[in-house]
Amino acid sequence: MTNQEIQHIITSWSDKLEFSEEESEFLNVTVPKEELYTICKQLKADTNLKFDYLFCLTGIDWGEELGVIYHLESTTFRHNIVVKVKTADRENPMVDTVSDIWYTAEFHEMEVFDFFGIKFNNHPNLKRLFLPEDWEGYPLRKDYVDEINMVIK
Amino acid sequence: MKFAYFFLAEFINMFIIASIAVVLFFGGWLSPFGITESITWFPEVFWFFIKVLLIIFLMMWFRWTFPRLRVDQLLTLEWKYLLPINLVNIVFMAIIIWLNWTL
Amino acid sequence: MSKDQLIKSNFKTEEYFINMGPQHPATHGVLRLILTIDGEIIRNVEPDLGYIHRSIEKMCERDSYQQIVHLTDRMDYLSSHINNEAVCLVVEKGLEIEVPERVKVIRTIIAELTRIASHCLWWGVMGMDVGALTTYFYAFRDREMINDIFEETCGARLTMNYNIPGGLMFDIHPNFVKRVKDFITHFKTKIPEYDRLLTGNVIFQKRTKGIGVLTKEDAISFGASGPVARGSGVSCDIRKIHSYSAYDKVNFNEVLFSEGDSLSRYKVRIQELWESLSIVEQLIDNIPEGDIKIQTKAVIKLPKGEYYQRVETARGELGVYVNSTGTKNPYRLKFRSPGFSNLSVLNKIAKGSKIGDLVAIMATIDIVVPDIDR
Amino acid sequence: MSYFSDIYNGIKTLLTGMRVTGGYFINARKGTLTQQYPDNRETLKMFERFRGEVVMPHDENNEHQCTGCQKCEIACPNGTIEIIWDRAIVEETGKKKKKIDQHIYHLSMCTMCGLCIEACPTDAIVWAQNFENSVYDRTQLTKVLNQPGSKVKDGIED
Repeated sequence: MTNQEIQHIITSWSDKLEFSEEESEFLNVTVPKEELYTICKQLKADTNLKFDYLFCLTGIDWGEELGVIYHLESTTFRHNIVVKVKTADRENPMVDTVSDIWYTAEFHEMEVFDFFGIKFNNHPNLKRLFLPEDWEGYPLRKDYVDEINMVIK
Repeated sequence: MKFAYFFLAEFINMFIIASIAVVLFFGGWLSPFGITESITWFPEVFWFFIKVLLIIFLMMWFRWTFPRLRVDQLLTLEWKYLLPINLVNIVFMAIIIWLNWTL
Repeated sequence: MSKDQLIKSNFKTEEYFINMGPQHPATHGVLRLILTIDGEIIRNVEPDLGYIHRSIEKMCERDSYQQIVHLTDRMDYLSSHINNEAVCLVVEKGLEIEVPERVKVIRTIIAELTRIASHCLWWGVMGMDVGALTTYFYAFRDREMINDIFEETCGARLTMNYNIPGGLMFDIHPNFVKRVKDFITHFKTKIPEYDRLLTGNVIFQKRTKGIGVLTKEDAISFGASGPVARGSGVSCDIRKIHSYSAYDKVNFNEVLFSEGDSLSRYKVRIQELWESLSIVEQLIDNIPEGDIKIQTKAVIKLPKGEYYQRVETARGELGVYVNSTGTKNPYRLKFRSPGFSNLSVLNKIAKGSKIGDLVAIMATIDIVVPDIDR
Repeated sequence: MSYFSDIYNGIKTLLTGMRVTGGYFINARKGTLTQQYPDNRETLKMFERFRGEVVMPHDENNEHQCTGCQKCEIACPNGTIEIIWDRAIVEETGKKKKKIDQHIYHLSMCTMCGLCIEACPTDAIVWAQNFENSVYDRTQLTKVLNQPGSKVKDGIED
């Protein structure tokens, strides 16, 4: 299925979606965070799309906003889509979990929480995965400073 | 060194098991097929140690070649396979003695 | 009252926690597993990670693209060449340069040799995890030959850093072709030996058959890849689906087994040894002449945008996500490592099996902890 | 009867396995790869591309090829190389030219990635095959690569 056809199907679900194909090899769709869960659920359930394989989940710090990027593939049709979600709240960022749609998201979301501090609603076991429980700050954020361990060239 | 003692115990165990097996099933200190029976000065303990070492070698060979069984599978092997063989063996031996068979 | 209820009412069992690791010989590295067990039965497995986290992704944000490559050696150190290749491919994709044919073929040969070396080590460790010590020595004997080939050509045995964006660091050694051919003839006699020693063995079959069953749906949903997913019948070979380097020029089969248990994951890897060997054999005789690198600028700046490259390492799919803002450093770089997703399967498939089987299951998932911790 | 075929198969596979290891036990000498490392120091020869440590070769006039361009220092991912340099007046032309004072190499930080040697335009630094680098004190691993009193070879320009 081509990107236009995928875009055509998804557009009918909501009117708040932004599509872009520039600067990327995949079709990108930016989803408002309130609708993320329903959109993701539909992406997997739709018989023409069947995005059942979440192969990458990336947390990203845009400077102003924090975001999560979901790379999806369908193992039957072999088409891809990239779902992006952004949140402007840096103090207490909240995004819905997708770990009950794709089980692999459970671990990846723990990693994102660990490094970016994005909290995932309804996540079954959200805790620090790599860093110790008492670690302060979220290291992969751009504004993280650690004078002792980080060497800035 | 502490570990060495523990491990030594394991090898001593192997030696003991092999000795018992040799005494009970492999003719102990007697020479196989009586090849040195006529030589009176031949030390019989030689045959005993040869047999014991052969059995230890077999055990080690087996041990380093194969994976280990899980404990419950090991119990299955013992109760369901080795024990029936043992019982058959006892009956077979009884028949041999009853009929006075000799080699 | 049924028999089970009778047993339960008369024998009270108690669940308790034990730690396996971080320094446990069977966890293949510093991985700590918190096990909830009920007698011999595993009720829950919770991995505790981060003992060797080096924050490679953060380091990448300050390094130039040439410097990133050598960091990926340290992720999955058993398929370091393939990791290097992933980063080089993503940079080449961003710069829109096409490497010469010679580079592609050499990269493919070394990547497949890496895969054989990795599977060799896995086979030895797999045997040792279920208790057969001899496999370790046999596998390392064959792996040593590959490592020597690497050492002669690349200068290092594990952390090779042979790829650079735009090509290879230097040409292959004059002895390379002869040594690889020697290895192929040697190794062809050894895989049947592996089969005789371990695969057909009754004890090994008992330890792996029907243990740790991963269904096809779960494998997809957990994002499993590589031999773990292919053992469950999921077709996920990136070399076939999103072909890169010289994989579109060679014939090979994607190995699929549908049982999903430990034995089928084992069989996938043994079959992959044959497939990798055949790929190397097809390519080794006709390495095209040509340049070994395209000269890139000393400071590589990727154009603004997002790039994603997937490669198939010995453990599964490695994805590199690069978000560039047009400067000489990536704005965000994420490695989707195969070990991390494969590890998340562990709780699902180890639940309900005996504690002795956990080691066998972990061995067939083929965990490399630096790959998980990154 | 699967019970008896199990026994038969079990014994058969066990014997095949034991034949493999038994065969190696008898032919133990054939195909041995083991090297008796500390005892074979004299005969041990590393491959020519082996990455042991970075050295700077000097010729018989105590001259090296390093111009002090600092490309290796920039290429190094973890700050292993530090170059202390100076400008000196070349007598023939009367112009100021860069020259190295000390080329410092921290072996303890080196990851043997080879990017500095790749970056060097004049091949001033090369790999040495020496791998026995263990010392009792970490500071001993910081080395000055250029020999005292050495100077750059004539005609080397970057």
